[in-house]
Amino acid sequence: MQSRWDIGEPEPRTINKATEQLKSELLTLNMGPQHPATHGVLRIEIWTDSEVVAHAIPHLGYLHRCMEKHSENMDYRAVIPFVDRLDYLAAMNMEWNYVMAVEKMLGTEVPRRAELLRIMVAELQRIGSHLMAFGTYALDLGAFTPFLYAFDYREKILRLFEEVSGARLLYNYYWIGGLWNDWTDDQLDRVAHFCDEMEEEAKKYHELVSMNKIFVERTANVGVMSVQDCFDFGATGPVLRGAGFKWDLRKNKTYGLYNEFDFDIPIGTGEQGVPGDCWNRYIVRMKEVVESIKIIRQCLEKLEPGSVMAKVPKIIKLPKGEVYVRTECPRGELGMHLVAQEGEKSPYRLKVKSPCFTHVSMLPRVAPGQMIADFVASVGSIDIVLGEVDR
Amino acid sequence: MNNFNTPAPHYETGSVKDYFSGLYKGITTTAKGMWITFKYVWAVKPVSIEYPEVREVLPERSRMRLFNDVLNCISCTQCAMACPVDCIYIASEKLPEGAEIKKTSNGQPIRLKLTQFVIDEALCCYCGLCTTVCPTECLTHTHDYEFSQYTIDGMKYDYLAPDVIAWRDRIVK
Amino acid sequence: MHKELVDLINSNIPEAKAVFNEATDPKADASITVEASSILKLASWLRTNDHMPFNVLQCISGVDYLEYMEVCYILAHFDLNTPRELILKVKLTDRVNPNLDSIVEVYPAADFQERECYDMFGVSFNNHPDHRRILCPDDWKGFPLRKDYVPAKDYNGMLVYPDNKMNFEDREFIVRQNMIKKAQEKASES
Amino acid sequence: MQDGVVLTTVDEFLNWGRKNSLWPMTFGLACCAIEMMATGAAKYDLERFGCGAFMATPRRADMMIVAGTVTLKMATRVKVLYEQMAEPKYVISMGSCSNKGGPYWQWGYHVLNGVDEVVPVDVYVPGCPPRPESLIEGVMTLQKKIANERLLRNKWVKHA
Repeated sequence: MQSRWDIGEPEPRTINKATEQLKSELLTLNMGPQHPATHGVLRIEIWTDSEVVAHAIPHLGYLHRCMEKHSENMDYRAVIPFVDRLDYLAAMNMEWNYVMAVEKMLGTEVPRRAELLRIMVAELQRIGSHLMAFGTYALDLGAFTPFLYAFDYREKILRLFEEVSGARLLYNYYWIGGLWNDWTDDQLDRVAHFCDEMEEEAKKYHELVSMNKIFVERTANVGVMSVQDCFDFGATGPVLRGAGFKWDLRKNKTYGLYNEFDFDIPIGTGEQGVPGDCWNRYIVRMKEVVESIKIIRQCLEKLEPGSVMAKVPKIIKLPKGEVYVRTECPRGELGMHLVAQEGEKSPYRLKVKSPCFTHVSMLPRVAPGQMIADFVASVGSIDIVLGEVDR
Repeated sequence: MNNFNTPAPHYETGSVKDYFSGLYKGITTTAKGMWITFKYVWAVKPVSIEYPEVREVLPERSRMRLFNDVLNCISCTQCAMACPVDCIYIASEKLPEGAEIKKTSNGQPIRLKLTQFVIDEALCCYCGLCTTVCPTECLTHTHDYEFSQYTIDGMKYDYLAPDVIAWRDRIVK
Repeated sequence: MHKELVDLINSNIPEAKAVFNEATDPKADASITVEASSILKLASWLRTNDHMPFNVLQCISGVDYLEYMEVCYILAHFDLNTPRELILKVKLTDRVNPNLDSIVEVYPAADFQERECYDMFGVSFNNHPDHRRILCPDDWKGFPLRKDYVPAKDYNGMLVYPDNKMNFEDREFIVRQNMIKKAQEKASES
Repeated sequence: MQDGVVLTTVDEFLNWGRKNSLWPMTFGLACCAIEMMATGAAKYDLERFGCGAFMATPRRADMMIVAGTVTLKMATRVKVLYEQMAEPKYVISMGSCSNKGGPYWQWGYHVLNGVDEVVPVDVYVPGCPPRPESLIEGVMTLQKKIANERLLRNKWVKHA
């Protein structure tokens, strides 16, 4: 006899006429100024079509501290603390760029030991900044322990900087004409010791996070930015190198004494996923940490005693003219356009070309078609620091 | 699927083999990561510093609160001009004619009588530019960082006040 | 590099009237000044030509020289064997409503840079996709980075310069005020 | 009710419980946020004071550490976030920028001189950025302030 469950071929689902006319609409979400995943005060207005991002509009300016207006009213030395506060995770690189611009106009000859120490300190700061990027990126994707590991090693770098310059985060250590004070041999040994520890640590991070299946699932093939996109939007640094274009100012337009060092430039080769996705940008940063360790070691060998500060006039007055200086910062290529008037104590105009500013402008092109969780991963992968975006 | 021409998210649906290899890889890589963290139970000395009981010794050049040893100050206002934030307020007046000229510790004559020396620590950005231009090295950064206040005016330090001068023997060697 | 580029520009786009201005000091950078109206045509030519292409727009920085305003387009060529960079200047004389053509179709990077140039200097860019202020709030009055900008005392209810925080009673003693007063007296006597 | 022994001990007990579980809100604005994260990390552990759990939403937070420069565009958001927090709520202003405008007070046309223009501040922590230890000392001064609060007595005793 026919069983109770045997009702033959079930009819297809019927759509009620009334629901035919129901119009669905886009929902606006505010990944607002206060949001754990926006690395600061960046507000992204996301128009979502049921969990898929239709389009995203970044709103900036929540940390606009009018640094360029300040630099027009301060004398040349007093601008350095404000340049520190641009990208507060890589303060040394910011100072170096500004100081190099002023020295280029002033024509001072920086002693060799200062030039070598500048490279060493900038590379140490690059490791610290990449550690921060690694820690917060893992935090964005839900893993809390890498954040603690990264900050444990960042504290070691901050301790070294505090012994030399006096501050933990914003140093005012690069001066026009050299450095504020010198490294003693004991501190240099500790740097060498730190490099050895950091090498093992980088391997450990590789096992802990880079090869973790969940991390790879969340970041491979997500937020792909091709090389052409990067050229369109002027993206530089780990974003451009993650897309597979071997462009690093330390090699292509050498400044300082970088031509005496041999290190190679890691690019996104697409081990996991496609070159240009979040994972490749992340792995380029991790490989850069290893390269920076190489540079620091070579720097320690090349160091020989000498003075650290060149002779600089008491009140600095630059000749009339303008200069645009670019350096390779952990987040990308920072450029400073310094315009100086004859006989004035303060810069006439200082425009800072910030790499993160261009990276944020790429988000509207990456966002459509991503799930919100993937969008959080791509925002985290371009490693934004809002002090530099909003200046 | 959606009528706002938002591109659908692309997900490649793997085969059954991918499913199981993904499952295996997921378990092994997470286990390897957890093993690394588990080793910290016995392999690593604890990192954290119990702050109120254990205080880390600050390095010698550490730039915390400012202190001005007013006995050595020749009120030359170099620091007020070098400060990028203008948070140092100095006032001095002529010494009366007959007064004897005192000397600072490193022998410079004090020709002006310092009447006001106030630093607004709430504005100060602790950059250290003032301590480098001070000719008599009387303005220095001390190492005490524990001075949070309930009111904002508590942070304007008048270095001529007796209780602030009293710090002198603790700070000036 | 600059002279060669100036001849190339003048031959390909005559109305650009490119002028090579020598660096005023051997240590400073040289630049090229171009006609304001031809900026869009020049940008598309600069990006696509095969003699001296520039495939990346680094930044657009405005400079206010009080008599005229200058917008510097800083371009770069990301290429492993011939890296180049160029400062392209455009002079704008009228300060009330200076405007330029937007080059967002050629360099999408110009989108944010132009909005910042508008926000800070008031240079409006026609047919820009999203012509809003980028750093200051949308209802901000005045263009902050102009030399004659006077900052507003308060902004919808919030005091930017509250008196009790300006340490006025300490500032009477401040050295700079005395120096400025002395300078003014000397100026008024002479 | 009078201001007797019973109410005082109950108040003290509640204050003891509240001061040892101050949950801060993740509200990092600028450089001080990095020092706040360093305080939350392993070396200078804020968790030992019961306030390590950084809450993302203001609803579940008791304390707001304003860490960084409060610009005018952000000030209205700070006010909204403060109002969304549940009573009793406390504010620590961390760093010179949120105390009194810091390095940006003179020429910063877009910077609010001091966060106490928009939210009532309990403790000001000086420094630019303050060391993690000085932030912990700031949290301890806030705990001292909470320890002798009179929340119950103010509410029930007529002539408090």
